[in-house]
Amino acid sequence: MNKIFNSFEEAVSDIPDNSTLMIDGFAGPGGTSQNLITALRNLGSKDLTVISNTAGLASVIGFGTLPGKTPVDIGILVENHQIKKVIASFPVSPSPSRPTAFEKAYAKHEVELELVPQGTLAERIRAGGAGIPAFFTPTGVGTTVSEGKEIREFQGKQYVLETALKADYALIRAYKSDKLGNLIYRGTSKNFNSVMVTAAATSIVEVDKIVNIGEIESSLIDTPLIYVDRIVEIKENNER
Amino acid sequence: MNKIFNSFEEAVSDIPDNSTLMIDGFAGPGGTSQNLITALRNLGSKDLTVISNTAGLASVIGFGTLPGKTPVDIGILVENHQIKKVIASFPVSPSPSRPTAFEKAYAKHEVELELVPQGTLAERIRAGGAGIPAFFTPTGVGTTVSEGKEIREFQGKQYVLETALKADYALIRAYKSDKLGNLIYRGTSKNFNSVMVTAAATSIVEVDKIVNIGEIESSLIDTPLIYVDRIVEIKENNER
Amino acid sequence: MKDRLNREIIAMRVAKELQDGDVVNLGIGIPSLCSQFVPEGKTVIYHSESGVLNYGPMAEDGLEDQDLINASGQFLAPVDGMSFFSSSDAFAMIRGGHIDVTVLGALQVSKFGDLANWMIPSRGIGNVGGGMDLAVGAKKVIVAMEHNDKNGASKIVNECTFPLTSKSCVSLIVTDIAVIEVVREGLKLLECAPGWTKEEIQSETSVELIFAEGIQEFSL
Amino acid sequence: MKDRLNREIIAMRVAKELQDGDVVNLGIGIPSLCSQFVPEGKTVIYHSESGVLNYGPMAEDGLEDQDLINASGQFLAPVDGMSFFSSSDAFAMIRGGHIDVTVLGALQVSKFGDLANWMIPSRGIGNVGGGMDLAVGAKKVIVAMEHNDKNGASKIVNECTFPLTSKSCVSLIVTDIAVIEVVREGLKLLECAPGWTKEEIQSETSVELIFAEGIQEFSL
Repeated sequence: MNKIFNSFEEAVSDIPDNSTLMIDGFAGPGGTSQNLITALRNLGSKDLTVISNTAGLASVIGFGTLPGKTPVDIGILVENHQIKKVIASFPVSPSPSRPTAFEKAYAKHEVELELVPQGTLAERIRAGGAGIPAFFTPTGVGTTVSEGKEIREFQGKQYVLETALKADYALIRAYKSDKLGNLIYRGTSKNFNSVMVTAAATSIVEVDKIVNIGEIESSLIDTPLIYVDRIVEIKENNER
Repeated sequence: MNKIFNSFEEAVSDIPDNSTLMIDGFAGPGGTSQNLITALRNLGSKDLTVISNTAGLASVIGFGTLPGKTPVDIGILVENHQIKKVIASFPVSPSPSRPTAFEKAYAKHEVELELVPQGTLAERIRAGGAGIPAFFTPTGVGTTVSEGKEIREFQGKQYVLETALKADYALIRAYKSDKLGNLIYRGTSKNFNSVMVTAAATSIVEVDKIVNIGEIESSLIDTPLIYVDRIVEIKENNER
Repeated sequence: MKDRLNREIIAMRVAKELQDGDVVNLGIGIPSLCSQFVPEGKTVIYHSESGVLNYGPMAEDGLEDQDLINASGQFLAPVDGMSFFSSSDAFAMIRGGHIDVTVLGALQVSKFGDLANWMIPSRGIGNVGGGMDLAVGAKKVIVAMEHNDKNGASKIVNECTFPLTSKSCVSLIVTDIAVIEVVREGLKLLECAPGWTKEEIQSETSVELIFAEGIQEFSL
Repeated sequence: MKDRLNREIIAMRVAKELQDGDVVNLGIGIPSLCSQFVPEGKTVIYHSESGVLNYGPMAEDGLEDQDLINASGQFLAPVDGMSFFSSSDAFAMIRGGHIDVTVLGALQVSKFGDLANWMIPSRGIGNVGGGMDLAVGAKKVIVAMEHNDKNGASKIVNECTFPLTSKSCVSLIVTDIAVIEVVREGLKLLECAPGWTKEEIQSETSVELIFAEGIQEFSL
């Protein structure tokens, strides 16, 4: 039952080629599991499918990045040719003059893209964790993202059928974990992390601090322990 | 923008006949808006449809009731002939010798029942609040609760299509509210309250205490203020 | 008539099935007793559809809190590391496959593992509650029940005549006289209560049982 | 060439549409400027799909917190009464109809109120982000944009040629020369920028406009 790992490398060491991963942080470094991503880059697993809001933005345009900081995001996995496909809502740079690593690889047909509206992406992941295989949503009806999908009318309005997303692994960033794996997030870094953690067969979480059971009050717990498989504490000095 | 009402009577005073209401508390008095239910009984609105986990259980079998207490639940609305239909998962008493008011009315064909599995009920209400008109769920396939509904296979398993539930009003019980309507619940009294509050056109909330803005820390807020329309403080002495 | 095991012994036998680290949801009745009998050294995480995870013992008299109940309406004691959540999240856990084992009572179990546990047809109305979600969502469904109803009829049947909770969901049936596994070929008798022979159990059971090799006495 | 209003004035005009108590989501670009211009006495509640509600000003230099950002990646100051939530909850709010107004940028708006704002076809790839959800989910969609693109072409078109964000979703278009309402019959010119006549605005617009009675100068 011990979930605590001593290193990021050890925590990701069994991720095989062809895995599907959920990795997020909305777009900025705040909620991004930067250390686990680096460990996965060092491990080198190939042909990964990554489900993520962006395809690596902060490392290029500094989205949500504190002055003077250089963030790590899934861009390093693209650069290292580990990614086969990205499922994302925001895959390219808003600034065409500063393209993301993903965009450049996409232009060379080295990576595939499934473009999903952000709310549909979040809901598909939630559905994956909640045992809902498919749901209807109004988002994307009449646009390219609903092409080839079932459209149905409910009470005079049209909706598109979208299916659940699940992953083999989720690489999650939380603020604190107790030794059982109960998590809290900090501010807007909850974002996709608290949804993805529910939808992966194995959830690996990096946290600022691992604390004793009871040090996170019950009413504060954001993610109950059943969703967490592996926890690694970030040893480096942390400014929070 | 003032959401604070001085009395329960005033807070429910515009609920017309034929309204659909969400009222819950799982089954016990902890999370049940007992004062708002009493005010609605005094108001006397008729032909109500009530969406609730039970059809009034605590008042008959003392479910979740502290020793010496007499809880109020939607049983008093049934007894007062205000309810036309109940949508619930647990409508009858587990003890046939102590039937609920609803059960007796049902036997006399005075009320209708739509029986829904508890998880499907919670998910239908969440869907109502989240703009999802329908979703597939595995629960109830091959049973009477899926009769007449669309069944579809996803990856070799069968699922039934269920539709969203919405209400005109929700009568909610929370622990504290700030003056803007940011809510926290206490322990297991979160249950259906925190879902129903999202799915009603007008959500009316009774709380132990209304506090100043900032007295509920941001990280503690369970229900953001946009879901809350009316707040009433319970003046009576409260043992918590 | 032969002695039958009491409810506590049935619960004790079920508890033996729970593994270290399992996330477990216990139904009302005999199932709710299982938590008392989990062996030392095994940590079991309890989930309740009232919206609580990792709860421990019941509250002591005088310390009951109406905001801290399980799905049977019993008062729980506050313990470190427990967490609370909404009903939609509670059932996302169940339906999403995050519960390892559920132990449920039953009115009937069929030879296919079909479960009927929510309505006696003569009453004409019943409580589905969270049973249908648990039966389809938990990775393993164990039924804990008396082998026969109060009229002596077998609750293990070829085909359920009561309204179904879920089809083909039950893995193991623990009764007051037998432990029976649901396998592809049908129902396999694994263990007999002390003093009972497999033939005697068969005579109380309306489904033709498969006799496992080396049928044992109840192991606790 | 005639003077056009700057981005701040466009934002100021949009801000006038916001009502006391409105829950508002502001898109990237001109829309994000609106919050500076909400009149005194009106309380507007801001929502961001980064998972925050009821935020206030940006963080001061040196007080930035990477766990407190809006959907543009800007740092927010902590304020009392703000709350945080997951992306699925953020979009449940949007899709569920709990956002009163969204202000979005646009590449094209059609006479039917169709919106195209996520991809320039020549780039071959684009960001849908949360725009499609906002366009279908918010009760009112206001577009804030320049009237013409950098080549002078009208961004108000009979039929969008760029990939759509959502059909028939826009209620009001505020540009650097005009305020135009989307009505059943088409696009109705309500206000002209100072110094512009309705005919001059028509000449910059590829859709035939309906001239409202009593067209006014921009009211701020």
